[in-house]
Amino acid sequence: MSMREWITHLIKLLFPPQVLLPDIVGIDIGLTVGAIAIMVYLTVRHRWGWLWREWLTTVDHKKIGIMYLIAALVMLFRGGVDALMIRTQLIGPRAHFMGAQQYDEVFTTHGTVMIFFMAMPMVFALFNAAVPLMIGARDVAFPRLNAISFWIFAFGAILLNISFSIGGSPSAGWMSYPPYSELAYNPGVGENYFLLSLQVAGIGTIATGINFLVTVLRMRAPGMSLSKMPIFAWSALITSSLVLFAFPPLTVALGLTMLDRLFGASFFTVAHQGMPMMYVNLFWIFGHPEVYILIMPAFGIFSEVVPVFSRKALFGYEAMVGSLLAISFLSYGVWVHHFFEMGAGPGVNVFFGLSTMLIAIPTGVKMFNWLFTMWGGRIRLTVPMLWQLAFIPTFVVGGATGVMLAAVPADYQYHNSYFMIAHFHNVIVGGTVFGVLSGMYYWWPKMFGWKLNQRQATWAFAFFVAGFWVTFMPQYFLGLEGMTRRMATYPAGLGWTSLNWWSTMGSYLMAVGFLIMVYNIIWSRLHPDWDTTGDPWDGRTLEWSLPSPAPEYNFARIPHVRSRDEWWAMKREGRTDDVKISADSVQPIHVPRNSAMPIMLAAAFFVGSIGMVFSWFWMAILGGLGVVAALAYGSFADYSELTIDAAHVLKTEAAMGRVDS
Amino acid sequence: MASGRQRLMKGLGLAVVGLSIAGCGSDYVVLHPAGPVAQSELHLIVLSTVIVGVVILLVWVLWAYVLLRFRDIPGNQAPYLPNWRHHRVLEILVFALPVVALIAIGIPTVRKTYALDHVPSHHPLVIDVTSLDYKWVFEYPRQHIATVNYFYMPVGRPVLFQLTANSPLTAFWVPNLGGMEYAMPNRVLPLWLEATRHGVFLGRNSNFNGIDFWRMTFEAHAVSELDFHAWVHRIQVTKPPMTHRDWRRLLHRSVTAPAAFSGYPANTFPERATQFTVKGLHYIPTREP
Amino acid sequence: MDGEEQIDTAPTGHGDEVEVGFLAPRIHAAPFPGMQITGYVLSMALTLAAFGLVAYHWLPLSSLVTVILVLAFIQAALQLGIFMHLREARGTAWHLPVLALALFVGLGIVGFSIWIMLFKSGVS
Amino acid sequence: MSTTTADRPPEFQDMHESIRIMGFWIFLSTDVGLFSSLFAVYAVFRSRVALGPTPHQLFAMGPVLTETLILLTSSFTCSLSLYSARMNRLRGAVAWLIVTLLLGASFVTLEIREFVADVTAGHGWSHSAFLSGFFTLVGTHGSHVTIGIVWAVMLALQLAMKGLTVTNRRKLYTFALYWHFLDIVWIFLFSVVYLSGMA
Repeated sequence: MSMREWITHLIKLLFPPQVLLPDIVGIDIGLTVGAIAIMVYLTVRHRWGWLWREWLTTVDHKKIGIMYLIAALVMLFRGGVDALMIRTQLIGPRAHFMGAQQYDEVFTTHGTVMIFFMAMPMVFALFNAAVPLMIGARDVAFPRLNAISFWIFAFGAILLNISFSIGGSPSAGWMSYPPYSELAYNPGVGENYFLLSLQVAGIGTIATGINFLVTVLRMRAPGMSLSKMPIFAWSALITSSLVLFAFPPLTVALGLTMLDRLFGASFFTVAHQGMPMMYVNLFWIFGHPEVYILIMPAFGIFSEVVPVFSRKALFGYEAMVGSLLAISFLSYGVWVHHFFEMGAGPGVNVFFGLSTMLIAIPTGVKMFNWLFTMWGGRIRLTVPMLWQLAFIPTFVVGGATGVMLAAVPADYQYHNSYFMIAHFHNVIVGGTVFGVLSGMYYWWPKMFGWKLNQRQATWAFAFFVAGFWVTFMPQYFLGLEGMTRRMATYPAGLGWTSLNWWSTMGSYLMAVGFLIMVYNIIWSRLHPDWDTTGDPWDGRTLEWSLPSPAPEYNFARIPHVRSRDEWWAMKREGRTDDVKISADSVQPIHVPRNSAMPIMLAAAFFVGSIGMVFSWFWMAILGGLGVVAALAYGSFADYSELTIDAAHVLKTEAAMGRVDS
Repeated sequence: MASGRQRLMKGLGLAVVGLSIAGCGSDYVVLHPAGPVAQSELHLIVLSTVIVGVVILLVWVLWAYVLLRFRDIPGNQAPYLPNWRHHRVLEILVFALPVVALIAIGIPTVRKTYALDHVPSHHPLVIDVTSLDYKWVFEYPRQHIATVNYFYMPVGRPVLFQLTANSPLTAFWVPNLGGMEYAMPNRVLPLWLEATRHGVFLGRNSNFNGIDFWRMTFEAHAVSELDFHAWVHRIQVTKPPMTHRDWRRLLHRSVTAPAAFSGYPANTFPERATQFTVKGLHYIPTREP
Repeated sequence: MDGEEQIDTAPTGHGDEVEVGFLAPRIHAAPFPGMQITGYVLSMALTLAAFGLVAYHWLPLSSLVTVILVLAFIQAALQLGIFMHLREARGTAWHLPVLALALFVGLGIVGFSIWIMLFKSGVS
Repeated sequence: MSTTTADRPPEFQDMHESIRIMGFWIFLSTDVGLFSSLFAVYAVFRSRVALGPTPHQLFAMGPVLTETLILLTSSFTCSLSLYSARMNRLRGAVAWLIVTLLLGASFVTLEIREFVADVTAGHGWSHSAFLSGFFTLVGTHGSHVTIGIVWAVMLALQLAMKGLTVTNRRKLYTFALYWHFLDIVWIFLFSVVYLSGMA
């Protein structure tokens, strides 16, 4: 028996076929026990009040960022377990680790969770953690709306995640193409969960988009013109503008499907001349900008990380900004490349194929500009930089295969095959995930005040990246062998066996990497390496001029920005005392008050959504009334701001040694 | 740890070698075209792979060079240019490089897309294809025979497939013969393919449509013109015609074995969108005889 | 307005920098709502004109839809300019480029969707 | 920072309130995306009438013209409300706001009556893709107007309770933006759906 067969055999022994019932019961028991354990802990330690005051009602962007990060990591775990289940199922031909129905549910939640509830919140976590500090602002433009966004997202995520234990999981794929997602083919509540959770989370996302667009445009410190803004702030601005116009078509596509399912409309049904392709069209009007919503922040992060760890100014700042703008503009006009096979005709296909290829130009410019930024620098192999260094050779493959997919007649052979699966995992994992992890390690000291152990983090990195290559590179070849996505299993004799086996092994390596990452976080929390300087990386932008973590008002004195990498310039020109305040000039600072309204509003959305999922319309109406009540309360309540008096500010700043004597 | 890493590297190396050897195997259906459509598509695949391969290689080499030369280690003699942020020629070059690559890929893309939109024959063999839940029905309107999950086509003669579905969206794909197209309810879409060599080619639905999606395959038999006519004749003589009862059985959600019929009811292939109705889980054409 | 002083020294100073070009804010103040009345009369006239065109078949069908759409866009511009004080802002009128983008994307969604859904595949 | 406060309309004098107005403009631009998508659906589905009525058979011009004129008038009264506020006339502002919301309510009432008549005539939205698209597009606008009415009621209450405060001026301004925006959407509905359908 070869090693490969032996491992496959072992997996089959460990996971006998059709273990559907025990695993759901197990998860339910786990959830219940976990929830009880947390509640007991909070009660014993008298932490309920602390949790409510410090976290659940907070409107502080830094804390909201941390909550987004925790949610994203939990969802990464969930989506990752789904991925492992998928890969285990495909380890060999006819390996019945689970039934086809459960397999369909698992790949549906894998896609949905990873895109909407892992990648998006991870991006928003970093926006919240870094953008206001970078642009020298006391908070985002609409702090309470920011909290509303978070809680609506969180309850949307909960809604999707309870589906598999209450009522049934969605199983129509993360795109949920009708008519398969319609009632006739897909009875039960699983699909309703999908529609409602994305709809609710989408509302939160649009609000975040508005918030950060206005924040970046209106809340910058004096002197920071657009051309002096850090690239990450630019990417936040552009990502937000993509969110604004990408999410409404999704809202419509999901909403119309919901009307079909719950109220008997005929948009995408087979009968009454419904037109399923219109859903596909609307979905990808959203879907394509969405992938740029995910990748732009990664581009922004790398544009911060590379100069810092190369000790060198960013090469071609104007070209970097211009290419971000060009990519976002082009991304609105390429969506048909997701369905060249619908017979829209050569004119449409050629137009959208060529517009897709055009995106490679600004993206190529960015790749080379990062390399030229490193050229003539002094590259430090810290963990954020390692992720960036892994990103470049990985992402260039993903981008290049993207160009190959845009060549229309070639796409007729790639579409829906594992070639395409490999491509988009190549860009989303190799681009977005590498990017947000780089950003997470980069801003971690700023968010928490302590650093993550570099040695452990490097091991996590090594396993994850090696696993990534072993997982996804074979999938390109599987596509050329004719294997299509979403196959619950496959027969022997098609030549797919060994590549699938390698791909599965790679996914296990990635899982090991993730476990080390979690261990790294817990270990580093127990053995904290405090960041006392506030500037652990010798940074360039304003957030590193603050102590770690930043005080709740961020800046005691708003800096007056003179150059592009202001903090770097301050350090070089010996102006670092500019960030200190003098005892006589301290002024009271107004910060927004905590509010219970956001979490209540989101809870009302949640109740209403449950009502819609199960067609309990009394409950849906109740939830709707709750939403109106929360909004009315928010409108009538007098939200005078909280004033932090000058003495307190002075004390806080003095404790951090930031007062000029 | 070191030995573990060595083993990992060895495994990786083996994987790469294995892949390149397997690359020549006939399992790579996309790389082994049996007809002009797949041939044309393969040509574009190879062309684009080579072009983007050059770009990938360039980036990899530059990346490795930068990484080796400009490390922050004591005694590094490489120049340190902390304020080097612009270089006109370089910036034009990195802009021009993708432009050239894209022109090289874009022009054949446009030409092939238009070329593949025309059947190179006035008298193609017409096959009406209906995808039902987990099975494919092929109807030959001129020969008036129908088959399930397999069909015969003559070598050297273009075949025009008219695709529709009386089920969720599916996609028709025979990798050896050429690219796929959706089969969707409420719409009939044309796709032409041609076989230039004999053989049995595996086709499948590539678009997820339910739990037995992965079993929704069919076989395309490419035979000589003579054999094709003999086959048609055999079906016409030996097989019973498809009854409405047979059709209704096909409409059930199920996987069925290949079958053939010497005729089929007139309204099973819906030419107009209004002919689709849905009643529960079963679909029936409105115009019952 | 108790916070007047704090607000002017507030940390959001950048937004106050008036930038040149079409993003510079414009403010109109008038002692009599003349603009509003003009806007109302014009919008009524445009609506009735469009209605008349359809009800009395004053134009051939081919150009009718175009004319109606042009009238609709004129009226939308009126609403924006007169009733919605489009160019009022504090500092740079950042909402203008966003609205322009919205218009661009909106027209793209409608126009492209119609084009795509024609199913012009030519094989036959 | 050179502009003096006197140059600005009252809604913009407070920095935070001016930021909120901008945020509301951005929100409206996302609504442009929402309605564009619905218009796209309607445009594509227009001819897909199945066995149901065509646009020509379905639409009655009289009530639609009345609805349009009512909504245009409400847009005018809404602008007068904002004008009064700027002239520091609290009573005028509240009175015109109430007129606006009454006109809005009569618009919604007429629309509901039209819908009810269609449905009782057997033209419910499940009969064709066209009908689904029509009811959803017009209904989405109608529900926006309904939300606007609820908002106007709350706003009138707040104006009556607290007068023309900095916050209330901004709220009135954003409400006016919302209301006029719905008017613009209706103009396109009227042209694209009704007038083109009748032609």
